[in-house]
Amino acid sequence: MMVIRPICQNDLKSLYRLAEKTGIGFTSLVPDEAILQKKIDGAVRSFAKDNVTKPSNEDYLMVLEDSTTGDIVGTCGVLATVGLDEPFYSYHLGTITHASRELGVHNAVPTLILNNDFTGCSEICTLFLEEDFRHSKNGQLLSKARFMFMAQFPERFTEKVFAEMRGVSDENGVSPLWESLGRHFFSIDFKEADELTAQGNKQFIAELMPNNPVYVNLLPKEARDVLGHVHQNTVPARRLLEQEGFRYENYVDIFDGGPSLEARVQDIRAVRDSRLCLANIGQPKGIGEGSYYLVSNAKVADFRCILIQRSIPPGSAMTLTQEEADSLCIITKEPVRVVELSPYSRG
Amino acid sequence: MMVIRPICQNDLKSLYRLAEKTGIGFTSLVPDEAILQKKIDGAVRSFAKDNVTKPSNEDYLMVLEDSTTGDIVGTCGVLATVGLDEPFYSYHLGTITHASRELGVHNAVPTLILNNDFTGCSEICTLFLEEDFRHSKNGQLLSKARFMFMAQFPERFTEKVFAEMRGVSDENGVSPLWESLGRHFFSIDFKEADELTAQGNKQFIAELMPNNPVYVNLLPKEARDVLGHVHQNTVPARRLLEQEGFRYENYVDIFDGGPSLEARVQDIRAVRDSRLCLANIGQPKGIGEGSYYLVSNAKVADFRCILIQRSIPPGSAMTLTQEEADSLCIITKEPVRVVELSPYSRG
Amino acid sequence: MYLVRPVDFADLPALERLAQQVGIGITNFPANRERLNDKIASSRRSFQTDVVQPGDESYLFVLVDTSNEKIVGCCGIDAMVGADAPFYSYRIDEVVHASPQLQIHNRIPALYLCHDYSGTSRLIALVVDKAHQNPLAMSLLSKARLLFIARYPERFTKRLFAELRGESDKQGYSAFWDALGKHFFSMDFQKADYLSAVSNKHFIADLMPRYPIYVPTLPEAAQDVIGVIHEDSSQSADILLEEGFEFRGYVDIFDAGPTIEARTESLHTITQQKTGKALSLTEKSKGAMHLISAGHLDSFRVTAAPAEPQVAGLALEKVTQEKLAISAGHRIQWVAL
Amino acid sequence: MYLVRPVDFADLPALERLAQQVGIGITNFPANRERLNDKIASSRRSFQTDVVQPGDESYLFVLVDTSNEKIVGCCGIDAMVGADAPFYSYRIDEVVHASPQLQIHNRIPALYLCHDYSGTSRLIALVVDKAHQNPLAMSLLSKARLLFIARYPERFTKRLFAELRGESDKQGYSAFWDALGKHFFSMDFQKADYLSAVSNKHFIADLMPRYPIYVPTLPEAAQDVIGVIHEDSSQSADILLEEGFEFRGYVDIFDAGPTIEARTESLHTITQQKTGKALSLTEKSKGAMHLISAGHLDSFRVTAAPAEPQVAGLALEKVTQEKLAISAGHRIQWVAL
Repeated sequence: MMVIRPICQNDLKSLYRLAEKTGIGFTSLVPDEAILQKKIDGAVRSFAKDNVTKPSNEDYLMVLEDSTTGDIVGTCGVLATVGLDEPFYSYHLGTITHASRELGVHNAVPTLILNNDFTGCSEICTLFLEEDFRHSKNGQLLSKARFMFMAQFPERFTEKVFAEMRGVSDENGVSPLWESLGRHFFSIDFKEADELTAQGNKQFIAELMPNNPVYVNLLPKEARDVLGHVHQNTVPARRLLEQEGFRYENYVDIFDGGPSLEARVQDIRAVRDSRLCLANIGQPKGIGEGSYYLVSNAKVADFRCILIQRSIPPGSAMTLTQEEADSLCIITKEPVRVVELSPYSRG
Repeated sequence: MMVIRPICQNDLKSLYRLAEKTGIGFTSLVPDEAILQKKIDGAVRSFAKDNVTKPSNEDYLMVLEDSTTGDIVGTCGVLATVGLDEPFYSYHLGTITHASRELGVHNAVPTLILNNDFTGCSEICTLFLEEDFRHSKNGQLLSKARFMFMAQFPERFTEKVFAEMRGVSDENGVSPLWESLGRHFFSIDFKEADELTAQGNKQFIAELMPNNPVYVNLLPKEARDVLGHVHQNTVPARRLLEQEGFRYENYVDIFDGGPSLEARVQDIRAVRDSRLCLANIGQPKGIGEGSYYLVSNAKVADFRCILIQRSIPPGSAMTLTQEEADSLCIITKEPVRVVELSPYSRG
Repeated sequence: MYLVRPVDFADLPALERLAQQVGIGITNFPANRERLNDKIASSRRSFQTDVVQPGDESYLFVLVDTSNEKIVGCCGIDAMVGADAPFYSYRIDEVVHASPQLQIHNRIPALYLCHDYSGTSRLIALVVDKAHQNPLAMSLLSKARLLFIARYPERFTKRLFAELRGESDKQGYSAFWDALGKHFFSMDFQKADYLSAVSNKHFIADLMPRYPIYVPTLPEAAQDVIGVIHEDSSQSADILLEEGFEFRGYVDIFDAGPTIEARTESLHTITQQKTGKALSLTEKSKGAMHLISAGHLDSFRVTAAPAEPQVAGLALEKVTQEKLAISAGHRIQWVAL
Repeated sequence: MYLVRPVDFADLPALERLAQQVGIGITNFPANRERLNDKIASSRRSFQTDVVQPGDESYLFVLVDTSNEKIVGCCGIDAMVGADAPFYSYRIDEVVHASPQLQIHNRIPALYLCHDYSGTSRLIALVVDKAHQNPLAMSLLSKARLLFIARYPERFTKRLFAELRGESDKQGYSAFWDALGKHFFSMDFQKADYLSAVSNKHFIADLMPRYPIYVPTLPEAAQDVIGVIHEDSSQSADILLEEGFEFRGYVDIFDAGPTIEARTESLHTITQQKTGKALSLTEKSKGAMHLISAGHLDSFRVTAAPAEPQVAGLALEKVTQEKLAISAGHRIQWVAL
């Protein structure tokens, strides 16, 4: 059975192995033991806090474990807040209108405005699934388990949550936006800039990035065309978030122009539609057929989330198999949270 | 019976009478016959277009008529797009982070950034109800009838729609934001600036307003405190829109700092939950008790919307009284759109 | 022999012919009869008005080929630009962005829209018929203005500037316009250029970018022409640069042609010019070439001729005296060429 | 009698005492023993180094009361600021916003963060013991620097500036800081001032506002002190203004005190100073007051004394010659006071 759980100190090697497989451009997971250990320490500390009333510097990093083998095959995370230690930068794609009534000219000029608007906001991040496990809805489990955690513990996150999506670059890692814009100011390579950012070193952005708005209409077409667009490999991930209610609100990455998607936590479909019920352990009917459901427990440090299939929609009580209950770390009559895996599996 | 319908050429006198009652600060309805006649002409033209595939310069101005007396007692409207003839300005409340790791100082400074980001976007506006008729849920009918029209004709509006809310000012019309900011650049009174804007004259904003971001932390407290806040008289209107799913996304009015609320049309509760059904004319059960419902027809030029009360939720067919059907300008078997008046009247 | 004198209404057909020859890129000399007539009228008024401080006066001079009394050139001075509508330029400022940690120190030039030349006197439109573009005619026409300024300093500001035509090809294609202005004006260079000459310039404030433009983000072809002089203007540019005009980082908002400026008091012609009595040169053609002016305001005349400075004044040939409509003993102004 | 000479390590206690007397608001003279010792070391190095063009040298001079050999004042010159970290100032620029239709024409001053003085020589910290703040001592100390610059022009830039202390009260409260800096630095004026003196100044880039500040949006108390000199600095300010320093619209980023600048070549002391031979003054105390310097680099000395210019040189009293450690025939430099 595939189970989502908080990362723990024993997972360093597995996490390193995953990090090695992510490749360039995946800045939140780099194969560097010291950095990864720090990440694990932070996550362990975050899940251990049991009296959180408002989000601060927590990093909820989780892993997807194949419980039959004990292998870690994926990871996902939520940062309670970004930008409070190091500034968090983005470009806002705005509009400036220039009009001359006299000449009948009216131009709505798009502009890129450097900002730190996401400062203090929760971010979902670090989603990675091993290639061999990209089947059986593992990807959806990995991505949406976070929403189950957020639904259960909304006080640990901000009202709004966002996700940065990888922007367009070619097979050599060349980003059209970077070539037309960032390069002129940073005097370093996209890759190098990306790595510095990954290491939490953002001082250089404040130092080197111009403050004034950039007129988008002056950028070459290939740069304009990638603003707000995701890398082709990221199209499915974007669609998945959009189905959950995430929206592109004109914020893009300052390097590659990839979109940020945002949602109010309470408006995320999996949060809004999920409900608590009490678990019964027994022989559920219609198991292994029908619709898929995410089921999680209501615990912080022992958070678990799994995927089940039922032909009959769960009611106010939820019957789970012993294996399912064990995977969820619950006993009978403990509360579980349940939601349809995707918006289409409901009524 | 109270009926929402498109404004027509005969309504000039009634509209003028309403405009006289709006008072200062209500810039979209001023008692000036020429301006009002132009507005009516525009609305009549807009409702007469029957082949609209995308929003352009339409102005859908509707009135609330008391069908027993024939009096016009309220008005509401939707602009298909703003900012395409005259620039449409707003301030975006953003964040700039200044941090020195060395000194352990981290400041997230809010900034006001002048923009025309709503250019080309649909706006709901011009909501006014006579004081004597502020009862019996007439206000809700007036406001939400627009969503029924938008639900029926989404192609006539943009994906996102917004509303500007009146900001804070005192009994003498003094706006704290204006006094601290606008006054320095405009060298005229708030009232005068407001009137110029009402007359569609916005050239002076481009000419006089500074382009650079304004640091909010440098403004006096009384100015900071009103950013994104509505006038006390507007609190109910704001709550009503928020219940429908409208959100404050950090855009404020450049003069008084009043918030703009926005929503995707498809996410508005009244749009999302409304459904089409076929009308039966007869003797409906449970009339005049139970929940309230908005019912509209599916016509453009002859658009109508009324409020009904039923103790039994309408099903896939909808039984209406002859009077209701007449008010809706429909005959039996014609489609009508129905939705619960408020989110709390359902399930 | 050449003579420079204030323009008159009778010169209109000749001016129109000259303007057509010039073509695009000299915004203050449009080939529009009505507009040219207005310019002549304004110039006449300016020469005839009593002035205590510079205002909206505009002085136009013509270059006459005295062999046939034909008009073969034109130039002028605006007493002060920006009195009605602001006068726009781009100022090239460098923004410094440095990261000590990465050992990067970038100086990034950016174009800032400004009206720093508003309220300043401007030399306008030096236009000379192709057949007469020789150094003598060009220098005479250009420097005649400076003699006028030296003579009537109260009519001009202490700072003086001139716009040099920027790089564009025969078809009027400007790489700079193409990369920048076009996106904001939604019209071609010719039209913007023309409107700028004939309209109230208000459309510039309405349509121009309000934020600085970082030069490195422009296409290279556009970067390459910033501050570059059109080859047709290089001769007149050289005359002004030798006079002491300097480039201080300002360029034209349309074609990025350089703006050059000077303090009037430090210009060569103005510091070197002398006034004194006209004397008669006894030996023919003896003496070095001089610019010599005579006459008050609308009878102001300048010519270039051999002359000999003497203790009592400047000795001129008879023919020169005739051209200037003076005789020995008259008060004149001169400078060695 | 007073004498100005380069600082030495033995002067540390005296400097520390002076710094404590000065208090807040003179960022380049902090009451920090270690830091002052560094400054002395740097000055010693600077006087002893061969320099072909200005770099990070910093020259400190002390004012000695020769009656008791006590240090009663201090001043200095930085050869070039901004070599390591940029030197920040606010430039006051006016932005023009006009609406012809409404007949409104606003000129709005705005503060732009800049490093326009990076790469320029700076006069630093004129500090004089209260009991010795007389015109003679102040002039001697201030102008001694200019004589040094005249003597070693290759060690300094052609442009020279000085920062004048801005308005703040006895408790160090600055209305300008309170309205602006405080919001960005999250610390009090004293601390920022101190950090600016002792740290690498990198925090300024990190924390300062990046967008211009529109002056009319500041509280009036803050607007009122922009470019205003602290009364304690008015005497030293007057000396520099009389020398030819000018205010060009730059103010300090912390307290908005004015920055004044000049081209070294145009300063009174520098244009008027002469070099020549020391002669002996026969009659006692005859002659006008002069500043007289002698000695090379770290033995450079300046004093103020009566002296008489003669064709062969400057005639000095015996006692003056002794103070300067010269005798008749030595090469000296002087200027009338």
